[in-house]
Amino acid sequence: MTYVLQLADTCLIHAQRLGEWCGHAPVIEEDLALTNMALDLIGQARALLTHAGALEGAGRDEDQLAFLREERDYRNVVLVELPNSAASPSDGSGGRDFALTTLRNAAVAIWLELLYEKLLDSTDPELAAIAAKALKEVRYHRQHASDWVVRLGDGTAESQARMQAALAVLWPYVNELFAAPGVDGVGPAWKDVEAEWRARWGTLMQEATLSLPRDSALRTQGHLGVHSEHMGHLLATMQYLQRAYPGGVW
Amino acid sequence: MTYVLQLADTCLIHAQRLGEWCGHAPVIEEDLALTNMALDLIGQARALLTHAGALEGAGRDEDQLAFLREERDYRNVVLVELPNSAASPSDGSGGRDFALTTLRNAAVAIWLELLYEKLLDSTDPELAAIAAKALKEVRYHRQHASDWVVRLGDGTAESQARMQAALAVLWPYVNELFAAPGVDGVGPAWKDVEAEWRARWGTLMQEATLSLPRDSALRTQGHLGVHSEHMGHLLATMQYLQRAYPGGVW
Amino acid sequence: LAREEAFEARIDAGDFIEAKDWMPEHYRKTLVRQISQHAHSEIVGMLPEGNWITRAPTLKRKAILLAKVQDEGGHGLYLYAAAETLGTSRDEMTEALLSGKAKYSSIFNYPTLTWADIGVIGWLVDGAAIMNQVPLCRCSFAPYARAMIRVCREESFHQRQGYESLLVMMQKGTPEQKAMVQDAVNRWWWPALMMFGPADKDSPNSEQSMRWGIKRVSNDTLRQKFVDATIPQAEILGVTVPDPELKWNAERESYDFGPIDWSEFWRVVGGEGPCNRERLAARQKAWNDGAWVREAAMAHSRKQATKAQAA
Amino acid sequence: LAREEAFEARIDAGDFIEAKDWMPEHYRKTLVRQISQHAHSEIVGMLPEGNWITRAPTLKRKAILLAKVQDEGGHGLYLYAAAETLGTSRDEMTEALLSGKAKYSSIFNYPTLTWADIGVIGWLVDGAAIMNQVPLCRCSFAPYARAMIRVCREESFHQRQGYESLLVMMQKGTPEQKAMVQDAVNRWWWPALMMFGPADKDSPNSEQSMRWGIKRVSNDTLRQKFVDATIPQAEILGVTVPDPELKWNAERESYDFGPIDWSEFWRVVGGEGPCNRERLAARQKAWNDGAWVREAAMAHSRKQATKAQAA
Repeated sequence: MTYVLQLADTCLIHAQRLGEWCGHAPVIEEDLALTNMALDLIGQARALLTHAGALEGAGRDEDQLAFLREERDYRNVVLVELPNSAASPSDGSGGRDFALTTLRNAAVAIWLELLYEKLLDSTDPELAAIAAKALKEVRYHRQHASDWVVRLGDGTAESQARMQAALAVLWPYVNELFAAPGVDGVGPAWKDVEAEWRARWGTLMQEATLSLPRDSALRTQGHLGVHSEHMGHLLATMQYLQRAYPGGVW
Repeated sequence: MTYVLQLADTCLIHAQRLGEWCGHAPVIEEDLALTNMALDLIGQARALLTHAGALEGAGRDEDQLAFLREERDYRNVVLVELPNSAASPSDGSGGRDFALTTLRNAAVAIWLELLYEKLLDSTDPELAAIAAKALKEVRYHRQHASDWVVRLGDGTAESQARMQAALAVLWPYVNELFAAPGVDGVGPAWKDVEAEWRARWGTLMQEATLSLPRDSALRTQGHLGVHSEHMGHLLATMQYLQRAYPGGVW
Repeated sequence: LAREEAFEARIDAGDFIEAKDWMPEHYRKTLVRQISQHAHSEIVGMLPEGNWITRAPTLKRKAILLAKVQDEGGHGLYLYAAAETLGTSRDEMTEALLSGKAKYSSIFNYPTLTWADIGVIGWLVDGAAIMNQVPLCRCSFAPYARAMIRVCREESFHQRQGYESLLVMMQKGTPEQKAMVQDAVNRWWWPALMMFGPADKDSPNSEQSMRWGIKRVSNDTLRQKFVDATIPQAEILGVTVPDPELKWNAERESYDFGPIDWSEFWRVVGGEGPCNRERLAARQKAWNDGAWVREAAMAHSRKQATKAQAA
Repeated sequence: LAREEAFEARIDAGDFIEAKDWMPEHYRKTLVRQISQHAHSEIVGMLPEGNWITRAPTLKRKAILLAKVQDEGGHGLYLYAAAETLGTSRDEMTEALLSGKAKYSSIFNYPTLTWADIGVIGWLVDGAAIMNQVPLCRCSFAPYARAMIRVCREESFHQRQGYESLLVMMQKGTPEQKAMVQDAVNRWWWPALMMFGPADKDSPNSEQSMRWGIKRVSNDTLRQKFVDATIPQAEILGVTVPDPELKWNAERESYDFGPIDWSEFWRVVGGEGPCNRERLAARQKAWNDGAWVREAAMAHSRKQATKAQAA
């Protein structure tokens, strides 16, 4: 169940951050694209959470898992809970940086694509089926986000500087994408996709004329339930209605 | 009870916004001053909410009133729930503008000072006692905030422009400070302090070399429970623990 | 002049006008104004609903809301494209919106204060929009009529989803949820009625639009139709509307309803509604913050074009 | 050289040094580094606690937290002033912090993830700080010693408040609250032990500081003292510490405890802790965003001075 939650929560929280863009994107086409990506990721999170609930066998449905856990029980990587802008670092508030969001979208999409490809062979047929459906979606996300990374990296001097700055912010958190162990037959250890992810990311950076920051020793542990200070603020918002109206039917 | 809540909630929500500054002020002295102001206002809110709870007679204490009402039951003026910066207008997030916060502090402090002065004569002895204690505090707030308004208004060209911009944002919301009716003998109609408030504000603006924006027809109704879209986000944060841990003892 | 007469004759005959056809300047301007205003409304309309995406109470509702907002953005794009066929550009239209010159539907200057507002917007606001737009599917300007057909289809879907979400809360929800729904209806009812525009007697532009087949049904007629269609739905839902004068008029076979507060209507249209400033500021900020992105995209495509040429 | 000998003699005699007294350059530098680092720690320390001001669970707890954070800011100011007596300026010290040249206590590079963290910071972190600071009340540099007396008094108050808030949750709280407290203790225990600095054998600067009477007690001694004082408090509270090797050593009349993960210690000191980047970024942002305010204040006071002169 933990393995499935690590994926599910990463999709869920990633979608939550994407949802904050709605109505505020640089062009309307991107309002649509970011919303659409969030919608796909919510779909993946729903399928994965439902499956996790079934594996747990305690009768928790997708919403109980999505909205009624405590922070320490969420297993998403810290990368996706970071605010959409690094400008207001400590309080989960503040601004939207399209450079940061675009780079994160590409990083997560490549990673999900690689994981879902391996999950096609999972001995857990439900997980394999979820992966098969999700794979088409994340391939499109990866393509769309990569196009933007190249456009903004190899655009103007300003856009390149912004992308480079956003990359410096995100890069230490990428380490966690390769940290969680696998489950025999069920799903690969995340490190099994590391080499391929780094190869693809390297190619993308080259195409975008961006240079990789120095590797960092930071090892975030969101997948073990140790989050950043941003997570609590995100959850306060996300869980609010379920918490404020116990027993509500929506 | 509504009359007391209108004051109590205005103090409470004003303090909540001030609390967001902690650790992020332009000079450490202001970290202290803003925190101190928040502390005084929380104290006033506690006394007023406790009194409101007693008037209601339903056994609700300060915390039940502060944390467990629905948004539509809060009676603070919209002015104090506006984010600390106008830069991220629609989602309650985003930045801290010292110009805006300073002007708001001055506006609210003058207003509270005038109201508390009149409340010294309240036929409600509890309310009169709260006013007497609070008066000393808000006088200091008024002095401190006014000094900053003058300093920043009559400082550099940049600071003046920032103050003028912040004033344009806040000005339409000032109308509500004079909107709530009084309760015979208990407390004055807010409009009873309007003339004096405007006179003092005018003097302050003159000293700060700031010019008043055109009056606006906007009539916000936070004191009737109709808030801005910022309020829900503020409450999601403020109420989170009480909502997430029902029955908790703190 | 002969062209003008021929144009009028086509209109009178119920013909549809295509973008490539000759048309009087005033007809063109009226349409550009109306279509771009409609497009702006879709875009600004994303804001009050977007305000609740991060707080939707279940994943299903979050997905529905995301999809709805996405549809609205799509309508906006589709309508901007229709307006562009009349010889304006998206940048010009955007500039008009951000400078405050162009209007958008005043309904979006009201705040979404509770989750029930999302359902009520679907039910009442989309409902009123559809009532307004169905006649536009027969608008004399064909690209607009075609856009409206698609828009109305999707709006109907949104309206049903909104109504359904309210029904769930009213039928299975807690007392707090029911109160939340009633409160939302109380706040949105009058603004929804105002969506049909001023009373016919105060609507000077309407006549010409009617003659040209841009407008097909008068404001008051549509408003009455909306009330008549909506009250039975409210009864099923189990909510009341905040109008003590509302009552069935057996003679007219229609509902009588109380007077609209036109001073509020004009105040909001005039820029002093609860959220006018914030809506415009949000769009301005999105546009300004996004400038570097748009510039970079253009610079990149120029680079690509140069490379392609060199190759 | 004679002055240096006289200085050493004073130190040996247990005399206190005042700011106006002559002192060796290295003594001065050591003190500036230590006092400013301490000041920076108070200021950066406002951030993890400030993170919970908007979410404190009751008004009483919110008021206590506000007051505590205010005290910390006050300590910071007080310590900066003490360092300034040694011939540095606040701007220089701030610049050193923001550029990453100056350090602050590594403990503040850990995140506050739950409300219980606030109580545990009071209990363990302030507790460890007091243990470190009490000997500094007898520091040979008198202004620092005086500052420490005041700081320690207030920190003791904070420690008791923190412990009391945990006691309430453990004794009257829900099972979820108790679990929250235990979880917070699990996360903060080892970082708190690291607050006493590297093991004595790896602490090269300590010897000179001891000789000069700046430091009075060794890292390992203080750490042991802290463990011995804290474990009984943990027992009363009803929490365990995450150390399987912890056990009472009757011979030493002291607790044995497991080995500290010094690689984590050095990683965090080296800038790669969970929150190093964010803490520094927050202070940098506050400073940069506040530049216009500080400039305006200076411009205004120049104007006032000019006016006063003219009058």
